[in-house]
Formats: sequence, C-alpha cells, structure tokens
Amino acid sequence: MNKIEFESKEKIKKSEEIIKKILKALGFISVLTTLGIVFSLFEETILFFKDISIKEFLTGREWTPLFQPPKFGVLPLVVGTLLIVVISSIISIPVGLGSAIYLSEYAPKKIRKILKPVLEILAGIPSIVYGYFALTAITPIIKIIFPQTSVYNALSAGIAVGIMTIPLVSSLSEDAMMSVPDSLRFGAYALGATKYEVIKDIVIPTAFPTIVASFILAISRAVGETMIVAMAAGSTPKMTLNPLESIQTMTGYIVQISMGDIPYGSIGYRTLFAVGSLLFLITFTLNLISRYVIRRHRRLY
Amino acid sequence: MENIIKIENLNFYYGNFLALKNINMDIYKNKITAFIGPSGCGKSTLLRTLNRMNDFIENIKVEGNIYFKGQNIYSKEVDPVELRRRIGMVFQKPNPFPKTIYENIVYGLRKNGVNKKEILDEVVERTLKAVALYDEVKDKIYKSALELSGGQQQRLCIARAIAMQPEVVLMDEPTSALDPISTLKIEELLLELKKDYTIIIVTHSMQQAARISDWTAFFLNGELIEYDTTENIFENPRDKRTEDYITGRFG
Amino acid sequence: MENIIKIENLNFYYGNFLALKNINMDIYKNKITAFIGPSGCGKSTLLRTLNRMNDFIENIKVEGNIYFKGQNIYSKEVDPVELRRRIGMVFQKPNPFPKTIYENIVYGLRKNGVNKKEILDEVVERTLKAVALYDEVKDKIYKSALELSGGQQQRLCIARAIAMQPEVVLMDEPTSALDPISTLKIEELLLELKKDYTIIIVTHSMQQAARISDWTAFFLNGELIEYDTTENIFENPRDKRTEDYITGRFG
Amino acid sequence: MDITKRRKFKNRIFHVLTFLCTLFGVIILSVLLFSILSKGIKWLSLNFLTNFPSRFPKKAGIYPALLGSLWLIFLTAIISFPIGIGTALYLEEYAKESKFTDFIKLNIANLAGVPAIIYGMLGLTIFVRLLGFGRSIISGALTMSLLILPTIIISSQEALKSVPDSLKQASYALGTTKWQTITGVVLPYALPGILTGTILSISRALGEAAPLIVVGAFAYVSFIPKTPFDQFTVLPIQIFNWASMPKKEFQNVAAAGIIVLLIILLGINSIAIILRNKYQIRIKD
Amino acid sequence: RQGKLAGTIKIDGSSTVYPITQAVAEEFNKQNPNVNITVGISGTGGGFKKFVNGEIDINDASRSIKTEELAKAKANGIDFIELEVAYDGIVVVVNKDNNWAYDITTQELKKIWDKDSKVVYWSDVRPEWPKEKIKLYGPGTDSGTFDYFTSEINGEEKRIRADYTASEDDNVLVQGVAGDKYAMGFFGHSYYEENKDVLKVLKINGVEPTTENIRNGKYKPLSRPLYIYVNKKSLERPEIKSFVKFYLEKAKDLVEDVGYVPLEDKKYQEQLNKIK
Ligand SMILES: Nc1ncnc2c1ncn2[C@@H]1O[C@H](COP(=O)(O)OP(=O)(O)OP(=O)(O)O)[C@@H](O)[C@H]1O
Ligand SMILES: Nc1ncnc2c1ncn2[C@@H]1O[C@H](COP(=O)(O)OP(=O)(O)OP(=O)(O)O)[C@@H](O)[C@H]1O
Ligand SMILES: [Mg+2]
Ligand SMILES: [Mg+2]
Ligand SMILES: O=P([O-])([O-])[O-]
Repeated sequence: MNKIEFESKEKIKKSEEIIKKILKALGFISVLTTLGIVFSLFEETILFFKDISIKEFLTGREWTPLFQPPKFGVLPLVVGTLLIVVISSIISIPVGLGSAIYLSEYAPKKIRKILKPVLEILAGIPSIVYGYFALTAITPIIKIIFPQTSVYNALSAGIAVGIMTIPLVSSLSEDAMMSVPDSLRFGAYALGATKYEVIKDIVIPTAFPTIVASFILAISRAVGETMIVAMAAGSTPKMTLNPLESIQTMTGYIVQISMGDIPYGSIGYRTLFAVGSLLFLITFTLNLISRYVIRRHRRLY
Repeated sequence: MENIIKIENLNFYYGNFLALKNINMDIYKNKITAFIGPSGCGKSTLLRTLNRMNDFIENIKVEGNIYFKGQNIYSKEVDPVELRRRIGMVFQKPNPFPKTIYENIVYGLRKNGVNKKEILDEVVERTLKAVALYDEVKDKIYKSALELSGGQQQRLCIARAIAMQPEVVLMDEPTSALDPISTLKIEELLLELKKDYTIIIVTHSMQQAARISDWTAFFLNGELIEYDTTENIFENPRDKRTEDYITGRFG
Repeated sequence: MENIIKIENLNFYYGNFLALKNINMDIYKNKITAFIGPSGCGKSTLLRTLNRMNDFIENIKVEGNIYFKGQNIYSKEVDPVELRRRIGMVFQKPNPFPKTIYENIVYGLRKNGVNKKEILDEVVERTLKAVALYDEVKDKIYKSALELSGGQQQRLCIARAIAMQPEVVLMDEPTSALDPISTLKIEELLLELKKDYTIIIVTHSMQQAARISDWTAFFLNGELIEYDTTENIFENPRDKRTEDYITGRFG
Repeated sequence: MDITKRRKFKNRIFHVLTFLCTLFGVIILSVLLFSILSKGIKWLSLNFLTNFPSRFPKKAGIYPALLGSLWLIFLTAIISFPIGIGTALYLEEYAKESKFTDFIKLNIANLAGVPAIIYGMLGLTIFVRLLGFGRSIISGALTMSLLILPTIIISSQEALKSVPDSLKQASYALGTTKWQTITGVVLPYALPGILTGTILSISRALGEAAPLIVVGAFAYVSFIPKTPFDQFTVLPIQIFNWASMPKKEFQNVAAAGIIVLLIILLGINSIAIILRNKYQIRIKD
Repeated sequence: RQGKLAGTIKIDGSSTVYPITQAVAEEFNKQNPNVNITVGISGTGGGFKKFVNGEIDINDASRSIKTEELAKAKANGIDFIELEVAYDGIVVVVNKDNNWAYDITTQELKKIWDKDSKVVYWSDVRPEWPKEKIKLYGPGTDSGTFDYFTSEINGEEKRIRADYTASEDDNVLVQGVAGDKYAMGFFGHSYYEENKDVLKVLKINGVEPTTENIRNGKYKPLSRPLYIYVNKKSLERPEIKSFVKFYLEKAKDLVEDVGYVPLEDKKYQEQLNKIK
C-alpha cells in the first residue's frame, strides 16, 4: 500500500476565511435593503412633515396635493385602499378557505393533484394581466348589472385583487389543515362525526392561527397591490364606500404620480414618499402580526 | 354464547395488495377479544374494517360480509356515521381534541343532538368515574385536555368513546404508548368495562392478551391462523406458528 | 502494547450537561476497541470527541486531554480538518454521497489535493477489494452509489473512510441499520482491517462486541465503569453494573 | 334519525360549497385565459414579435419590450442569484444561533412582505438618483433583485435545510474544510431546490410592472438596449401602456402582449418544474 | 442614406405633444435605425425640469417656458431654441349617448370645474339638463393642458375642484368619458380626433373646435400652439439636427395624422430657418 501524499491545507484555509467574510457581507445586503427602504422613504417623508403637519396628513379628508390650493389629507387614499381590501377579502377569504378545505379534506387524491396546480397557476399570473382582465372583462359585467357604475371602479379592481389572492389564502390554509394530525380526525369519526363536523370542530379550530395568518397576509397583499388598482380602480381620491365609484388607493397614487414624473424636490415629490411610508408601515405591521400569530401557534404544538 | 359481530369470508385489499385473506370469525358479546400477531399481519386493518374507518382510505376493496347484530354493515342501508356511533374506537396514540376535557367527552353526544346540560354533566361524571379519572381531573374538566398526561389522555379517550354508549369498543394497541402504571390502570378498566361492552383489543404484548382477554385471535400475513379462548391459545395452541409466536420464537 | 490514543481526565459538556465524566483510557494500536453501554451513556459523544466532530455542535466544552500519537488534539496547533483525515469515521446509517461509487471513494482524496487518475483508480480498486465489495460492484463504479443496498452502502462508506489511509477508524453502530447477513460481512471485514488500522466501534450488540473486539469499554451515565480486554469484561466483569448489563438485566 | 339525516345533508352541502370554491378558481382561470386568447391570438405574428411599438395598432410590435424584459431578467438573475444563495449559505451554514442571526432572518421575512412598489421607491432614490444610474436597465435590475432576494434566500434556505446532516458529517469526517463540504456535498444536493425557487422568483420579476414604473421604465423606446445603462421598457409596462390606449384595437394588441408574456412565464416555470423532477436526488431513508 | 446616423436622442415632456413626437420618431427611425430615441411622458413641467438640467435633448411642451424655468436654464448655462410644431385645442367632451349638452360657455365651465364648485348634478349647470351626477375627468397636475385649462377657465393655474378623476394618461380620460353616459372631460384635441366614434365634443361659446377654428384662433380660449424646445448644444450633434429638421419637414402630414392642427407652411419654413 503506497502512502498517499496530501496537500497542505494552509492555502485553502486562508481562502476559507475570505469566503466566510464574503458570505457574511452578502448577509448584510438584506439589512442594507431594509435600511435603504427606511432611508429612501423616511428622508423625504421627514422633509414632507416639515411643511405639513402629521395631524393634517392623517386626519384631513381631502387629498389634492397638486391642485391649488393643495390639501394633504391622506384619508381618501386610505379609504380607497380599505375599500379594495374589503372587496378583495370578501372574495379571497371565503373562496380561498373553501378551496383549502376542499383540497385538504374532501378532494380525492387524483382531483387534488389536478386542481392544486391550477390554483398555483392563478398565483403566478402577473398582476398586470389581472388589471387587464378587470378592465376588459369584469367591469363590463358589473356594468350590465349596475349600469351607473363608473368605467373605473373599486369593485372591479377589488374583485381582481381578490382573485389574485385566493391562492395565497388557500395554499397556506391548506398546508395548515394538512398538518392537523389524522389521529384527531379519526378520533372524531370514531365517535360518529360527519366530515363536515370533523372539519368544523377539529380541523379548522386546530389550524386556526395559521388560517388567520393567511388572511392577514392576503390583506397585506391587497394593501400593497398596485397594477390592478392603477388600471381598474381609477384615480379619484374620494371618501366613498361606494364600490361602484372611481377611487384611488395609496399604491394607485404612487403609480399615477410616478408616471407623470414629478419634479424632484417639490412637495408633490415628497407626497409620494409620505404615502409610501404609510403604506410601508401598514403592510409591515400586518406582516408582523401574521408572523406573530403563526409563531404562537407553533409553540402550542 | 351470543355473537355480536360475525365475519364471513372477508377479503380486504389496499389497491392490489390483499391485506386480509378469507377471514371468518365470531366476536362474542361482553367478552374481551384480543388480536395478536406480528407487525403488518393485518390486525389494525381488520379492526378498522369493523367500524368502517377504512372508508377514509382511498383505493380499498372489501369482499365478504360483516354482520353487526345480524345486519351486514357494508350493505347500502347502513350509515357508517351511525355505525361508528354504535361501535366506538380507541387508538394507539391518545388523541384528545384540543378542547376542554368536558367538551371532549360530550363531543359525540352533542353531534347527535344531545345538548341538555343535565344529561351531559351526568355523562361526563359517569364516564370519568368509569375510567377512574374522575378524582384526578374533577377540578379541571373545563381545562384543555392537552394538559393531561399521556395515560390520562388515553383514559379520557376511552371515556369519550364510552360516552356514546357504544355496543362494541375497538381498541388498537391502546396502551403501547403508555408507561407500565398507566397500562395497568387501563387493563383494570377494561375488565371493568366488559360488563357493559364488548371489547376488541389489538395488542403486541402477549402478557396483556393473556391477562385480560377471553378470546384471542392470532394473525399472520393477513390470515387468521388460530382463534380460540385465550386459555387454549396460550396453553394449548393447535398451530405450530401460534406456538412459535407466543413463545417468542419470532416477531 | 502501543497506545495510539490516550484520554486523560476528560470531561465533556453539552451546555451545562456533563455528558462525559472524568474519562481515562488508552486505545491500543491495531486493535478493535468496543464501546458498550445503555442508550444515552455517552458512547457516541466520546467517539466524536476523538476526531473533534463535536466541534460542529454549539455550546460544548471539553476539559482534560486527548493525545493522538502523543499530540494533544485539542491544542491550538492541531488542525481539526487534518485530524479528521487521519482519524476516519463511519456512521450508524450508511451515508453515501449522491455521487458515483467512484466519486464517493475518491471524494476525500480530491478535496485533499490528490487528483492523479492513476492514484485514484488504484485507491478505488484497492479499497473496494478491502471491503469485499469489488466483485459486487465492479461493473457499476460509475453508477450512483444510492443504487446499492444498505449493506453495500455501508461497506462503501467504510471504503470511503479507509481511502484516506487514516490511522484510526471510528465506527458508531455501523451495523445497526443492516440485516444480519450484511452485519456478518462487515464484522469479517473489520477483523481483516485491524491489521492496518486501529478501530473503535460503538455497538449495542453484546454479541458483536464479544465476537470482534479485543478491548471493551463499558459506560454508564457518562462514566467509564470498566475497561478491559473483551475476554475479561464478558467473562470476568469486576463491576456489578457491568455484569448486570452484559447479562441483560438492564438496558 | 332525523338529526342524522340533517347532519349528513349539511355535510353534503358543505362538500358542494367547498368544491364550488375550488371550481371558482379554475373557472376564473379559464375565463381569463379564454378572454385573453380570443382577443389577442389573431394579433400574434412574427411581425408582432419583431416590430417596434407604433401609433398604428396593426404595426405595433413588442420587440424592444421583449428584449428589455430579457435584459432585465438576465441582469436580475446574475445579481440576485449569487447574493441570494450566498446569504442563504451564510445563514444556514455559517451563522451561529444568535440574536443577530435571528434579526437577519426576521428582517428577510419582513422584506418578503414589503409591497413591490416600495421597492420601486427604493430604486428611485438609491439607484436612479443617489448612485446616478438614471432610468436604466441596471437601475431596474438592481431594484428587481432586491425585490426578489428575500424569496430567493428563503427558498434557498429551505433547500439547504433539506441536505441531510449525515452527508455533511461524512464529508467532514474525511478531512474536508467547511467550504469544501459546501461545494462538494451541500450545494450539489441542494441545487435543484435552489434553482427551482430562484427561477420562480425570476418569473415574478418578469411580470412585475409597478416598481419599474416608479423607477421610470415608462416611455416610448425606439431602440434595443445594448448596455445595462440604456433606457428600456419591459413587457408588462408595454402591455399596461397598450391596455390604456383609447383605440379599441390596442386592447387586442395588449392581449397579444399578454399572451407572449404568459408563454414566457409558462416556459420559465416549466424549466423549474423539469429541473425539480429531473435532478431531485432521492436518498433512501 | 439609410443607417448613416447613429447616437441617442432623449426626449421627454408633454403628453399632448407626445403623439406627434412619437410619430416623427417612428418615421425617423425607419430611415435611421441606428438612432436610439426615447420619448418620455413626464408632462410639460416635468420635462422642463429635466431640460433645464441638461438631462434631455428635446422637451415637448404644450405651453411656452415659464420665467422660473428660463432662469434655471440660464443659471445652468442651457441654451435652447423654441420651435412651434402644431396647434392644439383643448376639447371638452361628453359621452356619445349624452343627448342634452351640445355647447357650453366658459362661465359654465368655470362653474363646473372651479375649486369648491357646487355642481354635483348636470341640472346644477342648466336646470333643463338631467338631475344625474356629473362625472368629471381631466389631466393630472403635471401637464401643460391642466395648467392651461385651469388658468384660462378658472383664472388661476392649478386651481380646480378636487373630486375629478385625474390621470397623466389621456387615454384613461378617453376611456372614462367614453364609458360613462354622465361624464364630462377635457384633454388635448388629438385624443378626441382619435376617438370621435365614442366621444362627443362640445362647442365652446358656440364655436366648434374644428381644424379651421383652432388655426385661426376663433376657438377661444382653449386653443394654443405646441412647441418643442431643443437644447442648442445637442443641436450640434448631426443626428439631432437631422431629427429636428425631419420633424419640421414632416410635421405637416404627421400632425394631421395624429389629430392636431398643422401650422401654415410659411410658419414651418420660419421654424426651419431658426435652426439653420
Ligand atoms: N393505508 C394503507 N395502504 C396500503 N397498505 C396498507 C395501508 N395500511 C396498512 N397497509 C398494509 O397492510 C398490511 C397490514 O397492515 P396493518 O396496519 O393492518 O398491520 P398490523 O397488524 O396492525 O401491524 P402493526 O402491529 O404494526 O400495527 C401491512 O402490510 C401494511 O403495510
Ligand atoms: N447535541 C447534543 N446536545 C445536547 N445533549 C446531547 C447532544 N447529543 C447528545 N446529548 C446528550 O448526551 C448524552 C450522551 O449522548 P450520546 O449520544 O453520546 O449517547 P450514546 O451512548 O451514544 O447513546 P445511543 O446508544 O442512544 O446512541 C445523552 O444524555 C444525550 O441526550
Ligand atoms: Mg396496527
Ligand atoms: Mg450513540
Ligand atoms: O402633458 P401636457 O401636454 O398636458 O403638459
């Protein structure tokens, strides 16, 4: 048996150190991104609040930052966003949850194998396509039912956002329900429960926190959704809860102004960032809540 | 002796796999019947066939007949939901619902339209006493059942099963996840319960079968090798394979 | 007898938990040493301390000294990567890389700068022969190692370990996941290998320890209770606890 | 018996309801695809792929947007891929459990939930203005990279987690260093999973329009970008543009554009699925 | 002569002028495929902002440069030439199915569009008009059209009621009005030309926005010239010089093509002379 000569590892070990440092540096990029977001949003926002009081911003009921005289009450945009969220949730939550229940509890394996990917496709369609769909297919249908509907309206956009977020709700909820141990289900069946009762009494309550988290995520997504509302919801910042009217959301405002390229440094430019900051804070809070809910759930099991 | 279940020429398939081969046997009323045999021989499969819990598995096929009090349980008229109410089941791993102890016990009753508080209260107390859990938990019956120990949980599951006043209780290795002391308690409980119920128990412990059962069935590879009184099986097995198994020569 | 490893006053902590208590022992060259003892007694921990595989676990603490050929392996000068090259290891579950058989064997060599085809070819053939796998796999050494049976995989893992020409081979229950026939083959192999290597083997099977090892160490709760020639341990245990364990009275 | 009947009836109703919910998604998908295909398919042609945008719907083509999109996802991929995998490697293989590591993980999870348009504002401030890249492909690609990084990192982490510890230990036990173990065992094993996740994120970048509008990819571009510092437009924005044109025919042009976009997405996703199925290594347990 | 010229031309600015410039660019590129042209739509104001910083070569403008902008240009050392390229009329349009409104006065327009306007229903404008909610569409704030309309009708730039649908994208406005029986909107004449089939235009003070009326100034006060502003330094580059020349030579046909009113031939000649 010949003795094999091995190379010394000195050189390798040096590069190991360098690699480790590089990787660590890459890890910092995510932190930098967050800092970048905070910096890019808040710098202009602070400048904005030097001119406009936070109180006016948060409580004003008129949003006309670029008209004469300008008004900086963000509530109309918030109400518009809320309207979209409510409409989309009315679609995505029950339909998403229903699909999740069907796929996890009722569907035979074969059907599940076909239907699940279909829902995943729905999640992969770009929002611009949903926007187009809202404008060219959903709105005309709404107009048949409610002729007084505006061409651009919250309902159509909200429905499209709802459709888009169905898969989000269904796949997360389904995962949660699938992870409910079968032993619990069988325990109930053995007592003579029907499937519906098992779902209602055992599966959903057990998976509830994750299901709720999926709802929150869907809402957060609806808050942040942009192209659909930009294309279909209109651009009228209005304090209305009438879904048939044209409205404007926070994201819709940002896109509208971005397309017009507002001059850098003007108050108009800063409104972009003030609205962006608010949007960021809202979605950030929603995401934190959903994480918290899921986490607490994990600890229970 | 009165039989309560009669199994006739039963074949059971998972897909193409024949898991039970031409089983014929009678289960006698108010007796404890033990199913023994090496892992994978089909004990659980047979047990679950008796209350149609196998319905939830896809791609199964049942041939032959099973009569429960004279009625074929696989006939169209029989509603499996109703059947399961009358033939209860306890599983290997304790599986209390994530609800209170109280709600665990009355779950089946509520689903069957029993909602009167007096009745429910009475049932909870009676069944908890029956499974000798009452003293241990009486102060926390409105607390989550998940807070109980494993042995207590299993007794709770038995309480939950008998709360429905089933005629037969199926038990699939009910003590295998428990410590010796909890096991002993449950064995005592079974001997107590057989006055009112017919019990079928799957067990891996020869000692347990010998200790508590009246009848014992030995399975191998999906076949019923020998079925006799427990005494005969353990002292006078007719089949060589039974003997080998109970003397620990394989398995 | 020449010792190749010397363990002195070794304490080992997982966090605050003292898993090894004041271990002192010598491992002798070209012998097979068996570590036995009930589950959780620290056998694997000690084994992994010898080639510093424990370094990958967070929050550990090592006190005392371990000398490998006279050098303290926990001193600063010792490079654990180099140490592991010289003290090979085989695990409980066969863990071939998802690569070809060939690449599995030469993996360590390549990573250590050996890339000459002639050398590699020679090593593959020699080690496969050494683990008695050559005839079985010679037609498929460029096929995935995952296609081998469990026993073959484990022998491949041994081949992979000895391809590095280590001086000591550590084995943590190398046959516990295998069928009796594969186990036998590997035991024969070990007896063959001890001519060239020093082997330390953790095993749960008393029979195995008795069959193949020269020295046996019995551990209990992190303590080395008794360490002696295998003959003495099994025929003349000095400690009551050793006797109890090997006669199967506990564990 | 009445009550049992009612209970079973409820179950049946519920079964049907949930089935309808699932069907809803399927139906919507079919309606959506049908409405787009029926409008756009006639407008698809080779010329449509190779023409520049035009004020005449018949002459309008998608060429610059198509190439802009390809440029964008190419750059986005080569930027985000190494950073994403590197970060995942750091978190899974190097970083010790610590408050700081937890913070980074939490941070990444939160970034994954930040709306795309916010990334657009980040890109506008940092890349377009601060770093002075202007409204160029590189600004867009950097923005998109940051947008999809969290998803890439998270899915890469999942893939890395799936590498059995026993393989790593086996490698270390042969006297290899950490990086050697990573390149020798960990990455080959995890790569299909990593690629699948990455490709799916890239396809998300392909469909996003909002951040790029903020970054400023909204214009008539009469040329094919040749360097990363050129101005550009991308498919979704071109589609958006057409969809908001007043001439009815442009609606159909937009639909044709959507078909092209969806075909590309489908292609990319199929690659991901094929990769996953073909190279998934199965270790016997 | 094909392909000789190369380089890039950066254009931005008015969405009103955009269709003309885009058409010119399209044609120009047919002959000079190696010239890279981008045409942004930042609005006249947004475009000037970049123009006076030297970021772009040409700014499309639907109004002439303001004094502040001029000062900025001076400060930055930007020299430029202003070229008239077409006439535009701002049209006030209603839905095709609107069978009550045919003309409107400037006073009525002010009543509708002014800040704090009390007009909610059509009947608030004229009692005989239906008592239906009036839905308003108009360009966004960054546009010359908006500036021009607000200053001419409401008497102050950017003075306008808050609750109308504003979009930088005129097509959105067209679709809005076309889809809504009770809508009213205003935007550049060209967008009306392209959508005559779905829109109905209103006479203002009895004058129809015909090509003729716009050119001879009868359509008051909502007609105006459109410009491009060319950076003089950029003009030294052959591709830009050639582009601008091409612009003015082809403007007459292309302007009409996209729905605007061309200048008189003589006037185009004058413009051409400016860049000699
Ligand atoms: N759902 C299933 N699908 C397919 N085959 C199954 C299924 N459940 C059990 N089997 C197979 O049927 C045979 C009998 O299984 P069963 O669970 O009844 O055995 P058992 O006697 O209860 O074993 P154990 O003592 O291990 O519980 C086994 O070979 C098993 O692999
Ligand atoms: N990574 C770890 N962190 C904390 N404690 C550990 C760790 N690994 C092992 N232990 C503990 O250290 C003790 C010794 O474990 P070790 O694995 O060495 O036992 P063993 O003798 O090999 O047992 P077995 O025969 O089951 O493999 C046990 O109490 C175990 O719980
Ligand atoms: Mg079983
Ligand atoms: Mg061990
Ligand atoms: O885009 P404008 O022409 O209205 O400035």
